[in-house]
Amino acid sequence: MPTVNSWNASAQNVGGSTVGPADYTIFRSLLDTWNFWSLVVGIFTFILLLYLVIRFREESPDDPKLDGIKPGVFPKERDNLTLELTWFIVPTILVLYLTFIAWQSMITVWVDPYSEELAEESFDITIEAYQWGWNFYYHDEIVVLNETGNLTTFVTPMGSEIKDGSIGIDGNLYLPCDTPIKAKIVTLNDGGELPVLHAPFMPEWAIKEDAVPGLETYLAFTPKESGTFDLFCAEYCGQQHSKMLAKVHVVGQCGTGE
Amino acid sequence: MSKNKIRVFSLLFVVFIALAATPQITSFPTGVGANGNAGCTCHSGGAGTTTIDVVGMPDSFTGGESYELQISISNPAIPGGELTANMGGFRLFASAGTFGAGENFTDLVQELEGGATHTELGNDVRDWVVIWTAPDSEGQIVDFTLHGNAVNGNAVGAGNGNTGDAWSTFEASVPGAAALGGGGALIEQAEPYEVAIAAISFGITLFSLMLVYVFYRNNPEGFNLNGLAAWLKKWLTTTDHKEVGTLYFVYSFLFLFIGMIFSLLFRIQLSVADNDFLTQDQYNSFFTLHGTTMIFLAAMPMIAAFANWIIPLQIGAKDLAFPRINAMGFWVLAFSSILLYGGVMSGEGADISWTMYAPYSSSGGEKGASAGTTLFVAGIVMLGMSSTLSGVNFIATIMAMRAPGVTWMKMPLFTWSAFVANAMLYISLPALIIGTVYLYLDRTIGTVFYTAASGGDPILWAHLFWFFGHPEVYVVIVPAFGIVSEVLATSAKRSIFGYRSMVYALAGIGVLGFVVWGHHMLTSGMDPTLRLIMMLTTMLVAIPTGVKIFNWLATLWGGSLVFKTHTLWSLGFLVTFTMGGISGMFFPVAGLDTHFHDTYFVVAHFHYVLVGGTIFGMFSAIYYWYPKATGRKLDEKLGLLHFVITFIGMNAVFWPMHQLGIEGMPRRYHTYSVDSWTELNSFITLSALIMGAAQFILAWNLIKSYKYGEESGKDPWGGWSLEWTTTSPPPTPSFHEIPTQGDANIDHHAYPESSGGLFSKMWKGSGSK
Amino acid sequence: MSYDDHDDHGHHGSWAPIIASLGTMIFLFGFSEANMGITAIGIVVLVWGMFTWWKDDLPFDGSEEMGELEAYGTPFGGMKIRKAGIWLFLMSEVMIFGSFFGAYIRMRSGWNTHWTLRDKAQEAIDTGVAGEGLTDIDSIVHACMTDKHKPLVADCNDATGGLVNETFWITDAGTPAYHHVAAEYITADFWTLLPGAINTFALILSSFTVVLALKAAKNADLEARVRDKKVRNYLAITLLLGTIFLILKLWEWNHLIHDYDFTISTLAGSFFYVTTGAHGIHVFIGLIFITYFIYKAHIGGWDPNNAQSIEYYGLYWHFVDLAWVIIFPAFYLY
Amino acid sequence: MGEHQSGWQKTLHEKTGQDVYFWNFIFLMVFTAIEVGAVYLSLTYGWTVFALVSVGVVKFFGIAAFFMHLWDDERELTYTFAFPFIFVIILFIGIAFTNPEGVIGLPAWCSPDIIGSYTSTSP
Repeated sequence: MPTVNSWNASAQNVGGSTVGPADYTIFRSLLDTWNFWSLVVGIFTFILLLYLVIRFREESPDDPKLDGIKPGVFPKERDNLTLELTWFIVPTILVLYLTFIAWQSMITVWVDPYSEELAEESFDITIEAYQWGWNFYYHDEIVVLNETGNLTTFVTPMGSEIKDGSIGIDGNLYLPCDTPIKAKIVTLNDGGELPVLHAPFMPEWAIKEDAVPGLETYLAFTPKESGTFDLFCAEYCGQQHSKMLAKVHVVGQCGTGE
Repeated sequence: MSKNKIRVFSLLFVVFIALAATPQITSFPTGVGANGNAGCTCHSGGAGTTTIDVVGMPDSFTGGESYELQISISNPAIPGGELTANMGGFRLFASAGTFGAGENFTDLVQELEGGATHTELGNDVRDWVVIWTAPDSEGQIVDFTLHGNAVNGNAVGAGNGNTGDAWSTFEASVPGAAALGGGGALIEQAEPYEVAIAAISFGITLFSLMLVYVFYRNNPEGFNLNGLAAWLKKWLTTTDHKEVGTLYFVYSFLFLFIGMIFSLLFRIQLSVADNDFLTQDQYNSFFTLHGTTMIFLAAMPMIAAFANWIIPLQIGAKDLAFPRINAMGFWVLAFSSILLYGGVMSGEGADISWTMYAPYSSSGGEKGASAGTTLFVAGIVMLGMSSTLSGVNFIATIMAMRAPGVTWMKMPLFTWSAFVANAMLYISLPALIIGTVYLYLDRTIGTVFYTAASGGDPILWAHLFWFFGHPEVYVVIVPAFGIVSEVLATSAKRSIFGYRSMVYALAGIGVLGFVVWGHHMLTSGMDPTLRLIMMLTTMLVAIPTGVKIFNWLATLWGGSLVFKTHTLWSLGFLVTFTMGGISGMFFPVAGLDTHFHDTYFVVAHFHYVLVGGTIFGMFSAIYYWYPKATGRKLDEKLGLLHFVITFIGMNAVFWPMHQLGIEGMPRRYHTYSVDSWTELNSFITLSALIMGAAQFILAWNLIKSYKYGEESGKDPWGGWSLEWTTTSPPPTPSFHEIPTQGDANIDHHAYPESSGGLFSKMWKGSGSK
Repeated sequence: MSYDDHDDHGHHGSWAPIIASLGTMIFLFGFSEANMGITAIGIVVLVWGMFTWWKDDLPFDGSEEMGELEAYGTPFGGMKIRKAGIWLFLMSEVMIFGSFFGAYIRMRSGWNTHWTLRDKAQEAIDTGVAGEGLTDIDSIVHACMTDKHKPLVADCNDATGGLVNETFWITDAGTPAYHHVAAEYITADFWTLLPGAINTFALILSSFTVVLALKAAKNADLEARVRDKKVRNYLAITLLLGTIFLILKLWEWNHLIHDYDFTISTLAGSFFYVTTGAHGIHVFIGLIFITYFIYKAHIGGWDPNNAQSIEYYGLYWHFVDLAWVIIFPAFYLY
Repeated sequence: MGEHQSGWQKTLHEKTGQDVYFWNFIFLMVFTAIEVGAVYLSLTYGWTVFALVSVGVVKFFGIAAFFMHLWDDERELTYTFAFPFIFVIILFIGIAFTNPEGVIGLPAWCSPDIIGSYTSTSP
């Protein structure tokens, strides 16, 4: 009979280091592309600025006065249509290219929660947020190979099995490896709790979605490495917003997947 | 004179009553201990029906003494599980002292951070013995909080294991032997609230002393105090655009420093992991007030100050269109800060962050928003009124009072940027006013706009707020564009490159600013079709800004650039704002935004754009137009020192935040336990303190140069716009004879006068001259 | 198009702005602390500020020196700047009422209302599953609700053959799915509709009387004393109609709250009372301004060349009527 | 007020003895009566909405064009009055037509569930 330990030490001392999303997430590939283009644009602009500042600084106060600068008179207009068109067209092309990539990422990150093909092989959980803690409800079973090599249901260190209907209220979320996870996010409303915005945020897979009282929102991600990762609350929810922590344990054999 | 005196004293008396009636809510910030009491509260079910009795709690403790506390839980309605398992639980906290288990309770009780709790086995019984050893210093009061929980044993079976239980709380405070002896003087470390209130009242006393000093310096010989009343009356009743501009400037400069005090306080809090320099309440209200003060009480009034001062001079008008409405715009803003800060004095400052997201901001009670939030929201409504009043003024003035020769396409770019900024603010503000009125009524008379239980929708607030929010951030940056265009052109001694494309880019930003607000809410459960639209439009917004940056660079081509302080600030703007603009491009991408939303990457981006953009632009404007306003230049050496420290400090503070954002450190966290973040955060705090100190150089420079600055004639920097044709400081009303602006292009017949460009063609009305 | 030289037209400072702002602050301060005393002080100081403002304006004779500037250049060239100013102010009002409607439509499009109930009833009749003897929509609606519009969930389920089941009224998450909108009570009973209809007629009539007052003030060939009396009387009628509008509105609210229990703690109630309340406040502010105009007419202040102030006030008043033209069908009839 | 009145308003004035504002007033009164009548006849949903919207638009035009004499004044004032409606439309698209259940009931492109007829499909 698992004890209903009202306080779980491990959830509290978060410790360790978080180095941001895993390498296999779409976040990393996008970040590299965006970093590359930022460097290209940044370096081009700063070198141009440096050159102009050095090349065209004032030699002597009586440099030739161009453009008829006199107080009270609108100066001679300077423009060069081809130059202006180029630095309008070129950024537009770059932005359109980046928009195309961004559109791709949208389809992988935000999934239609009612699509059939996701429904069959996804591991369904419900994340319930309340003021300053998380409850996890499992709707599928985690199946792992135990030491004798046959498949059994996974048992948590505190002795509770993770199968359809089991509940985690001690700030620990257990997830299978290499299976797409579909998490429904709801806010606990049993009359007593004050329903405010929360947002489960798992930096390891670079995803978050707000828990909005009165609305069900969805998260979809696929862990590919086992281990223990952090779950933060990313939407300001009051006094202990910084204490609303949980640990995500990815269990089972990883790396067998594609 | 006597009638005026009565009026002035009655006004001050009313203000005094309003201040005295500031809410004396006496709930001091308790700041629950490190682990919070969420333990039993996750057991839902009726609270308070369980009775807890503790035997052996001493009346007063002597240092180092151990006391045996027998705790037992009973609840007639919940007899406990039939298998004598999962009967009860407890969680004991004490603000000092250490814990141990009673001699035959070693397997039932365990010591845990901040107190004690039951073990696995201890969960099956309902009474325990805990040994508490008192701390050595007896001069303090130790607060005990004990949560007792009668469990009905359904463990992981029916329901979710934590239903049907009942927990309640037992509190006691045991004074040390020396605590009560002789007046019980408690030695408490300085409460951060006292630090904040002391700093703010010090700022206000300093400000009033400076006020009297400036009055004294006007004419030291004829100085007498009842002259002060007349001089004060001039300022309280002024409607001249220059004096209202000065009021706006002094007001925003004061609040720039108050906002800075809050930021330094919570930077100290964030410098190390698991720090408790500030309690959670204080941290939450400090970051709320930092955000609101910096945007609404520092940046926007500074823009209004320069707009008030410079627009009439640049378009050749004697004064703004509606002088008294202009003065009312300032005074509504001035009084709104009393409401915004009303809660802080009583320890109940608003803690709902500057975005005031709905269900939390419309909630109250122990876990909800603090009591000062209602006053705070009332202050935001007043800010809305003030911006609407000044918005009408600026748009009417620019549209109707331009001198002959100052057509739409020959107006200085600062006036253009102020026009676009005020038009955007003016059109987007009603969405904020309506959202805030709904929130205000939710908190005062009990409407249910954002209450999910009665069908209300929290995302309605997010939509209404950000429909205003995004144009707002453009309102804050667009005037800085105008200032940089003016300063770079004058410093390079050339006209701005591509004046027309600059104006069209401004108009492009103005329009696009209204269709992109969704990128602030991409992960907040917004309608997915709308997320796609918002992502696409946000991508387009970078293009007009890119056009402007390249135009500024092209302006430097072929010029002879002088390196005055205002030029340095504008070049600094070019560097930091470009980096901010580039880091902004990371957010419209779904894959990146799901990670970056509400992390320190967002904080890094908007500080690069706000501090690197608006504050650098405003400082450039201060050094550029101070001579026109006072007739004396600011000290260049002090200016250089101020620029170098602030430029390096700004990058040192905000660049590491990008890395913290990538590592996933969430925003608005009172503290964090991830050790790898400590090193970056302490570096940020250190550089923030240095950068903060550097701002006093500017304050000193402003005061010193008013008397000892180098004389500046009408046109110290060689600018071309109309403000450089009047004397400095200009007469009141600003132009005795409305000037006519010449046009260097007519001599070269580049642009025939009549065409007047697309804009005026579009507006060719039947009656216009 | 020349500005004349002597330029003392700049206002020599006025106490009005600071007093009015102080009044606003004290009013909001009191309202936030639910302390009616301070709220009352706030309103007093605000009105004192307004009257100081108008005392500065009383000698206004429509001339250049007194501040009636003319716009120059595109787009308002030749027009009076104050007229352009009023139209710019109305832009902000359009956005305010636009936001009210934006929020209302967002919520309303998600609610079940008496229209969806009639739809379901029609569907039940079409598919023949309606309860026996219930052949038309009204009889089904009567079966579903008491005359105080309280839903009878079980009876309605039978009456519509299961089409209007439990989740039609309350969602499974416990939040209300069916929202009693004001129009449900108003269109169902003539006496509840009457005040709304009378109010609409009253506002249109008051718009007309303001136009008549303006025409009288501009009428040069009227003898001064006769003209002032005419202007004062027309404005007084507008004031009367505006007060009737507010009194009827408060009576109607009282009727809705007590007889139908349609309070602000329901979502539909919140939207109804806050939107119509905001419009009511705009009418109230208009009435305060018109007392100043009446006082000025009483002391013979109006003549053809400063009558345009009434025209600018008329623009504001017509806009308030325009807003009502949209609020009335959206909240009272739909 | 309407110094430069257009031609037909002068002829209306001579023929009927009353000026355009009087007729505009009568016009608005009649349409309000139509509006209230339409509801009181309890027509079907579609017809009631059509009646309310069309009468609303007509009265809006009546007040704005004649009582606020936009008809006679310079065109710029009409532009000024019309300008914020662009942003009201943007606000409507972004806020009004994306109702709260947007996330679950993925609305087919641009067919928000406004009419609330019995064919609503959200599960």
